[in-house]
Amino acid sequence: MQNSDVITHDVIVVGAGLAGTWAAMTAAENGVKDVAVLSKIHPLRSHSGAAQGGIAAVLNNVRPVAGTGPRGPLEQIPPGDDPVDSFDLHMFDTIKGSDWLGDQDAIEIMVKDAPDVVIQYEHMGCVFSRTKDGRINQRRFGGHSAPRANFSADRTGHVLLHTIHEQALFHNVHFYAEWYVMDLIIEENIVRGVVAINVLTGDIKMLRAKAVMFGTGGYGQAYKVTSNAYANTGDGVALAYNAGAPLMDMEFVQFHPTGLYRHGFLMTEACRGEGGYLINKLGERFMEKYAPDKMELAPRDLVSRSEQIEINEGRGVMEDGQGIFLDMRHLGREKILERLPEVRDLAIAFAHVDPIEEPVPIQPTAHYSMGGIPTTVDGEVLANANGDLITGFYAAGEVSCVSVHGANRLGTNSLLEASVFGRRAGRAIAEFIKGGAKLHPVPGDPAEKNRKMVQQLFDNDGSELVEDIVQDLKMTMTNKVGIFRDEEGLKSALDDIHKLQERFKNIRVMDKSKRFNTNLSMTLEASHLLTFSELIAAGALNRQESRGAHSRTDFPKRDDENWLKHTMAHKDEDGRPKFSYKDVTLYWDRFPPQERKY
Amino acid sequence: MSNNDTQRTVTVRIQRFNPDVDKKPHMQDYQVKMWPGMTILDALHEIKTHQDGSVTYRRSCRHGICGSCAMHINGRNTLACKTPIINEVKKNNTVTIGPLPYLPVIKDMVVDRTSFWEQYLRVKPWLIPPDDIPEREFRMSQEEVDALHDAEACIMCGACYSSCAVIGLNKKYLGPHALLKAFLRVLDPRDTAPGERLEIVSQADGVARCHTIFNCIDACPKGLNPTQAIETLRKLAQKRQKYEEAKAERQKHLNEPIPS
Amino acid sequence: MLTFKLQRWSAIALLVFLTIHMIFMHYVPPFHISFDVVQARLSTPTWKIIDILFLFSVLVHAMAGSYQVITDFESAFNYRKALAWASVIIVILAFVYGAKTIWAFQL
Amino acid sequence: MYTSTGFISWLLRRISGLALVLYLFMHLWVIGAANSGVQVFNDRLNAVQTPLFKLFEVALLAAVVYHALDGIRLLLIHYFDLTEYRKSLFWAVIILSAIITIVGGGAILVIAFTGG
Repeated sequence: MQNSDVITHDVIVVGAGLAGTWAAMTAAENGVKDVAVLSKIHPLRSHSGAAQGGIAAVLNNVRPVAGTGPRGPLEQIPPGDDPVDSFDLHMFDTIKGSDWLGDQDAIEIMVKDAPDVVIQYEHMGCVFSRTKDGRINQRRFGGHSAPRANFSADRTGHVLLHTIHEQALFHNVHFYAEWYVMDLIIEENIVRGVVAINVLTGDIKMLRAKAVMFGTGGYGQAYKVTSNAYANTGDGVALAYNAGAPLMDMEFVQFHPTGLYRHGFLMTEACRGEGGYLINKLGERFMEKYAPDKMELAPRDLVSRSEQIEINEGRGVMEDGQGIFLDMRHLGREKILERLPEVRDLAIAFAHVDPIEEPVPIQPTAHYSMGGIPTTVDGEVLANANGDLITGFYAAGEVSCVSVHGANRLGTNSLLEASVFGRRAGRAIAEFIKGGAKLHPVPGDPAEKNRKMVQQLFDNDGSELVEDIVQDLKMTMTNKVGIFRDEEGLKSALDDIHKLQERFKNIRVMDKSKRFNTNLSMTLEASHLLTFSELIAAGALNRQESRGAHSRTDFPKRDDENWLKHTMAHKDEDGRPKFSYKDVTLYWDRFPPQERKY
Repeated sequence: MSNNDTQRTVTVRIQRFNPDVDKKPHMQDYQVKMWPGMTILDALHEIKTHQDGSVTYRRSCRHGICGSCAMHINGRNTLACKTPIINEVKKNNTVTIGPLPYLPVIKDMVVDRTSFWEQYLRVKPWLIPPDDIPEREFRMSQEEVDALHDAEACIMCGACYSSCAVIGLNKKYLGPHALLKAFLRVLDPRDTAPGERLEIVSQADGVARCHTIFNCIDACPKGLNPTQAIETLRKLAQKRQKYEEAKAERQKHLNEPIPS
Repeated sequence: MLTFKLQRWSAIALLVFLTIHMIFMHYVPPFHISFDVVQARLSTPTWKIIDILFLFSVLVHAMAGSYQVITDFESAFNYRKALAWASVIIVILAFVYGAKTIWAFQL
Repeated sequence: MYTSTGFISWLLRRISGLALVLYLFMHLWVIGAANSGVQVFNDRLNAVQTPLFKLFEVALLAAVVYHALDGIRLLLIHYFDLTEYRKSLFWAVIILSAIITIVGGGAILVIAFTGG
């Protein structure tokens, strides 16, 4: 191995969204001098910035005006008055939202860390919307039984991301912007480093580190209609899986009820939190049928399913009947301009509809990946269902599965999870490094191996275009592994995916240049999509029940007896997934499983 | 707009340049079949994935919040993902796309933003809070928050920076994006270093170098107004001491409720 | 920022002085200007003060403006200290020359 | 190149400004003849008061008026936060400059050719 090809750091963080940047910043803050962050796009382009509605935390700044019901106006809580919200309530909402698949110890930690994290954001300069007396303002959100979404208009993720990035710069974290990680090196359950390509020059280098942390985000790009960025191709899960780490609960993919019709861009849940209605072709507020109590503010899986039923039964809107109307006109111009300005811009730019004057066409859109790399509550990656660890390997945020979201995530809990567990991972990494962590040797020459792999891709003069394979995969995933699933569809989906994996061997990379070759990175991303999509479909086929976002028409009931457990997928010697199962941590006395009704 | 009209084939004229092979940039035409609602970014994606994989540009979120895909479209800077192609092909059924002006080109539409980020770092974008950190949040009024709107909503896409004629001449100038960031911190009631920041922006390459050309306002895809922020900083820089005193006074009450 | 301030204040002064100058020199008879005409006007101290101030503000404005135009170029920007001193010297020299000229009309 | 009303106004401002700087030093030199005595002054001044120079004077007036009005525009924008009105203010400056130049320049020419 040539020495100039190797870069060494104490800590390497992959991904510069909230989780990764929090971990890097916290590690640096806690005395680790040499922290580097690799990101395939500039850190401020990370998809955390696209989150809109808010970040959940029990701050007790706001309460519903007495006697106005669950959708009435909110007011600030006067000093000295009793709080309306509590940790137990936040825990219960999250557990119920997760359909009891969330690990309750992790949920408790997240909920209790939440106020501290939000206050730390505020102290670091985050610009939150305010109550009359100057506290952080809060709004309602789906599945939450108290107003606890702390927000900054409808660009909460954006301001959080910029704030934490600034702090990381302040703490001298080193950023490698536009470095694409293409391999993770784990040997004997000890992490050794990563191989990355400097997109600008095309050079492939080995980066060694005592600790590697993944905060690479989700895998929503596997679906046709998605709110996710082009970048959200699940690189992190695929790399970890290929390197021998297990993946947990991959079959749980959240569909957001309000993606902009055809485009899939997110129309934040805050549209409904602020009081927006969902309307079908007949002009009915159809949520009356499905969640008479919470109506539009039921959890996302339930609302998405309800929309899909309306669409499937012919009550959808637009030419092809695939849409639903989101009606915000009654909120009034002033509230829309103050609270939902970005959403309004999106609707005008892409649907040519001004929400102040017309209802906005929307449809369910792939949104969040509940599954991912299994970790402890300190971000340490598990090696198996027994709880053994992979030394030096950490993960947090959407790429990980702690699991706090279980079978379905509640809105505003994602920014919270990324922040809380990113910070905890940062602290754990700092302790790990200060506790005398060593740089372990790298066997062989992984950089050279990857160079050869790239050269092979370039030399492979096949007939398949990457995009055609990706589009076919997206169709399969949307139609057969989407909101509703059944055995027949899932089997055929697995079949499709295997065929696509074969077709991928016959691809042709059009751009063979070294400099800024995004064609190459798109090809590698496509291979990642094919890797983890198989796990989603296979995991969904195995799980013979309906729970949260996983809805089997052939097994419509939740089955706690057989399926109150996490799916763990390992890569077998022959490259196929092998499944084992892990128990869910439950506080039986406090939050025993019950029927989930809204 | 008839269905036929939105589904016609249009010409996308792209400025191509790979410094490793090309001596100078050249234009290349591609034919793309439109679909209703297609954006410039969708058209580029179609070209890259089906016609010519070497066409290179940055992109990520697809809906105007990440700031990756700022480029020069039909003579103005904007985000490719937020621009419907139908609005741009009125002349000769053609849309012309190039990289952001005034910046070194890495490849096709990908520009080198090094100077952009250096200037961003120069204004020390992070908050410098008071020593006395309360247990709960600092108190700020909604009016104080609203005053920061433009600076806080900025996505750092660089459209303003590369539309600025001064930047075209002189990369030492801080530029609208960095000044907007400085404005955010100077105006933020929680920041304790307004004097230091005003000192930075008062240097020869700071607010005085702005010649009120307004290209930044015209270029901003988020509809923000960096010129106004620069004008405000100019005024504050001229009465720095008074402003510092006012801010210190305000900071005595950061832990108290905003009086109604 | 100093250049900026100088330019702004001299601009405001110029708006006043230049208007006066233009009206009196071009739109008030006699229209043909000769030594006598100028001397007649400059015999009052008010006019002398106005013209001296006018001269000063116009020089400051001109040199501050030129300095800005030149230092907008990055190559010149790196020599801005030298250019600033050059501007100051030009202002002083031109001012002395101009003031001497105004004085000459007393003879 | 990024053209806009702001860019045009900036370009015109710079060109007129530099022209005025040149004129200023020429002007100083002409008037400076007073240092060399009455006769020199009157000769030099007569030379620049021929009809040809009157035409230059109209151009000078245009430059001064545009430069001044554009400056007033910037002052207004600075002190009264009028960035939103930048385009209408630009056109106002152009139109007003044209009117003043035509009226004032016309007067100069009328005076010059009727002998005042």
